[in-house]
Amino acid sequence: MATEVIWWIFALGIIALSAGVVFSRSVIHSAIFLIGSLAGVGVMFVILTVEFLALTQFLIYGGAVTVLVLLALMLTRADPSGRAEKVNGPQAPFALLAGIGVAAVLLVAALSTEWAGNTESPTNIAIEAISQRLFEDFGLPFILASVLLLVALVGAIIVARQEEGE
Amino acid sequence: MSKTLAPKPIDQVVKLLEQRFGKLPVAINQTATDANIDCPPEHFRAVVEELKNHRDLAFDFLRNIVGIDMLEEGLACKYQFFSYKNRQAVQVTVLTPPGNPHIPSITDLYPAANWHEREAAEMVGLIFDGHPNLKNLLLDEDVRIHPLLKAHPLQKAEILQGIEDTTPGFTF
Amino acid sequence: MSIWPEERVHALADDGFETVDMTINVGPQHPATHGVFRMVLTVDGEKVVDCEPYIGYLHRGLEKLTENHDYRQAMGWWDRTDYLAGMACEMAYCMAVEKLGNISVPLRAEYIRVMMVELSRILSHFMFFGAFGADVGSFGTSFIYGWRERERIYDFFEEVAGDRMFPTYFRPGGVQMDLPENYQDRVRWLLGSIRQGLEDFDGLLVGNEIFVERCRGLSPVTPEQAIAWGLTGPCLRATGYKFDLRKDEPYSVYPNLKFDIPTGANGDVFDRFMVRMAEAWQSTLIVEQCLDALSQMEGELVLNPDLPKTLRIDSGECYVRTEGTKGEYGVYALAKGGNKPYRMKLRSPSFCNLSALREMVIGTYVADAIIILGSLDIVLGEVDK
Amino acid sequence: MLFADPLFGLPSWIDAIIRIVIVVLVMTVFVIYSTYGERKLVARFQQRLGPMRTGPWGLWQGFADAIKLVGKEDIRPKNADRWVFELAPYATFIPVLLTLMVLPFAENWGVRNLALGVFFVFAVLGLNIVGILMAGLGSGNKYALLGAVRAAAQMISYEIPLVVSLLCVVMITGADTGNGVGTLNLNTIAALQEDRPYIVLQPLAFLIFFTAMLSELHRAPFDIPVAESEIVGGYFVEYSGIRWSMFQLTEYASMWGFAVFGSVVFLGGWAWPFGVDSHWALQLATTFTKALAIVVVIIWIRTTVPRLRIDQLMNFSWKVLLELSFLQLIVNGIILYYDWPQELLALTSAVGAGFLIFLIIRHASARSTKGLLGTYRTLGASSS
Repeated sequence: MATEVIWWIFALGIIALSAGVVFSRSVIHSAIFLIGSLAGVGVMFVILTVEFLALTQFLIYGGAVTVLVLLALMLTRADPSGRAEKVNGPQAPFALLAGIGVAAVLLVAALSTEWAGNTESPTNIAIEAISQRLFEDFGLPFILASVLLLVALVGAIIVARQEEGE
Repeated sequence: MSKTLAPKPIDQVVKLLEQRFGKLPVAINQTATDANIDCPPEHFRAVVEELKNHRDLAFDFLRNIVGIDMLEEGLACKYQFFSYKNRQAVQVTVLTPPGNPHIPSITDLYPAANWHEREAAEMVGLIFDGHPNLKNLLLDEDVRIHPLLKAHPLQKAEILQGIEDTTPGFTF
Repeated sequence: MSIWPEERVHALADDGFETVDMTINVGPQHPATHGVFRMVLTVDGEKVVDCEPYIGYLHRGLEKLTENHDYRQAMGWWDRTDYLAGMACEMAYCMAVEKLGNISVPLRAEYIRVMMVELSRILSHFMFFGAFGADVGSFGTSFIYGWRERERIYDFFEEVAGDRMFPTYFRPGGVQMDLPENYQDRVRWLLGSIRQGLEDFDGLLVGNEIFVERCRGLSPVTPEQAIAWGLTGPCLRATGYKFDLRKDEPYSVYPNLKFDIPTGANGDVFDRFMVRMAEAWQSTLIVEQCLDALSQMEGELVLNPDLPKTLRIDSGECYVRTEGTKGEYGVYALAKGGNKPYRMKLRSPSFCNLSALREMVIGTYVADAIIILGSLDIVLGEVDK
Repeated sequence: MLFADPLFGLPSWIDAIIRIVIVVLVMTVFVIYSTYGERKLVARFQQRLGPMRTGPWGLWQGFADAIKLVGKEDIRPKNADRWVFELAPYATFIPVLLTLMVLPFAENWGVRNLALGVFFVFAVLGLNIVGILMAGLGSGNKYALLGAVRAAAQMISYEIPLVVSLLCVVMITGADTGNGVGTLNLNTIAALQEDRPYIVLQPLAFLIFFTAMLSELHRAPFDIPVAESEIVGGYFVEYSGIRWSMFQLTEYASMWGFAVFGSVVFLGGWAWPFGVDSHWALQLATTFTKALAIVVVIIWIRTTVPRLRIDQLMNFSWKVLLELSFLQLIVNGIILYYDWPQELLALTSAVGAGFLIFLIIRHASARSTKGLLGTYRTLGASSS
């Protein structure tokens, strides 16, 4: 019961924060709302007792991605005072269309899938099991994905360096 | 580079200058410390270029610029030059006529002259033609007083000129 | 060598990104500006692309005040130019007045003067070491190290002249009064602690690889650039150019004293620091020789007794230059009769060194700009007159 | 999840709240006294006395400061972004508070004993940057903005060596637990060090951890985001009163948090040298002593070392620490895979640590800095 109440509180909170991302007039506020909403998703994972996923959510989305977003904002804006800036341009209707489309796809997918788990008594997956899966059962794809990311990283650096050199 | 040369006596410098500038309408004399060239503003550039570029003179270092209010004689400007190469010093005095305080700037020859000229300009009201940025340096940017003019009072309520509302400024 | 053009000297780094230049205002109230100095840095990320210095916040009208005061009265104002080494300024002022009025100075007074000036030089340099360490970021420890020796020298000054920072001890024609009784032991003890203090700085800062890494190779200046920009003193000598007015245009009793002129090699920030370290050490040697000389002439006069109550100088013009603590401290004096100078002008080394700041900081990092400013060792009392 | 027994048999969540309150209160007192202690210690390094007036030896100075700060006016700049500005101190403080929740101060003395303790600590610490960025962006001040950019760049860079150096230790726990599977549980990691702390096996990893920790804490010589002589305090330049003290609280709390964390992972925590069966008071004292030692070293470094420049800082992270930490990871992996003796681990890591120290010293001595003053110590030695 208590879990359910907390779940609902956080679910509504996430929706409110996501609305904040879309509707706030300042880019900075949007980014901060985004962090809040992603952290809320992390809390949802905690409620589902998948701590590893929750912590990964915090680390990757809360810590790294949004920080990069904020950093990029800081370096590229003319006005460092954080004043409101016009974010809605002529692309707004298309963005709305795309958003509705994505939401519809997700909804259809969510409703039509036969979910295997059980929210009444979620199973606690130990980190040992996850690592077993990741490094033994799916070891090769994992390494291939890592190599792909590394290549992308090095490529990005090379592209950036070349532009600087000229 | 690091050899220590003895400073040249003043009379030798005077002799040297007389050889170089004998033809120009300049007067060469000496002060208590240095040789001095009295030079009218229109020949000033030529004199300084000669001072900087001639091999025997080679005055590569501008020490100081002094702006002086000579009352009815006009505004004077004194330049102290020094030659690291030949270890000799010279002072160039330029006396501008009253009402026409224009002197050509030497910032292109001596970058060090920049701030000195700005200071002389704001303090006594000299105008250095060709200076890249003749704004006030020590005084407020919008103040148009020349405090080192003899006519400027020392102990009175000063009205800062050039500011729109003429409220009294600081009282000393 | 550009001559302060209005347009940008360095084109903005075109790295393909649409980044925005930001202007940062440093000062007049800022821990790094050592007083009330302001500079506006235009930065691209962390790189400085432009720098506009603003001075004059401490302008007290020194020259106007001097024109309106008696020769002896005005000396107090000159103390307050380089307020870290008041005696060195008094020396230049008194020499200018003596030159104008043809006043002779007793030999004992000359030795006392030189000793005091060299102690002032040590004072000023210790302040530089401490403040520079703080600029580089050593959290005040270097500051306190510098303060320890300064306090001891100041205590001695207080005993000699009655004041610490603005002693007004010199007079045209000598010094105000003789030294206190135990000055020989006192100063010799002082010299010992000064040398210990220099060793401490050598260990704390020069022995630290981060300090060296920050300062080496930063804003190297060639002798030609230094001369063109008007750099004098330790900043010039750091470039490797051996020029010191005490040796090259000797005045007072400096020809009788033996000392070396330390020079650097690259003219970078580290050399400026090291030149000052070595210079402070050489100053202790000069003070020692002065003490030896003074012990030979105990009881002699220290003030020219033939001077009238009011100094009146009919006419004369001179430009007296001394090796101040920061560079060439020059005094231009013009007398036209009466008991006041007609015009006196200070050629302050800090002012001229600071005018080269813009050329030095462009292209460096923000943190380096602070260090370069610190390495010029400016005193705002002297810059703003 | 492993839970220690709830206090007095209370429900789990009431027990958690009680523990949190205790940790927060104790931490506040610790922070107040560590500001006092830092001032005293720094004063001694600088041949001063430090605070002496408030109470005997100035012992109440910390409380006096705290009261003064609480009573100060809370200033918000006119062009600050109101909510961002006001929430930023809390956004920095909460992650640090969360890290304190998993630290074992003695056996099972902590708020929670998570199976993913190590991972939890650095996942949550990553969120710390958000608060700093909020402060920098919301203040409407360029110094603050510059400080925040520097902080973000620095913390992102140093997080990688930090994490990798911790992973080196986590790998070794796999050999110690017996079943070949390592553990991320801080309590277990401490208990595994009953015989020898992991610093013996991994001195290089500890060096890397310590350096990266200094950087994450913005302590000298990595205090670039708050550099007083350049950007006068960086991201918290516009804060005053209680909000400023929140930042101070965060700084010192995270310093203690990191110190306890480091002592648990590397110095044996509560288990070494008195064993896992020692009395809880002894265990607490052991942890405290080790953490205190780390804190004192941090302050010691702060008083003596100048600040690095931002590019030197980045170079050091990406070109030295990162390589060395990955090298350590690979070497550990090889040794553990072939089940070679643990002395080999200690040996290779010690060689690495020696190499790191050698790198730094050679860098300094190659430039012959000590020569110049020596030349001018006597008369005529340099006359040409």
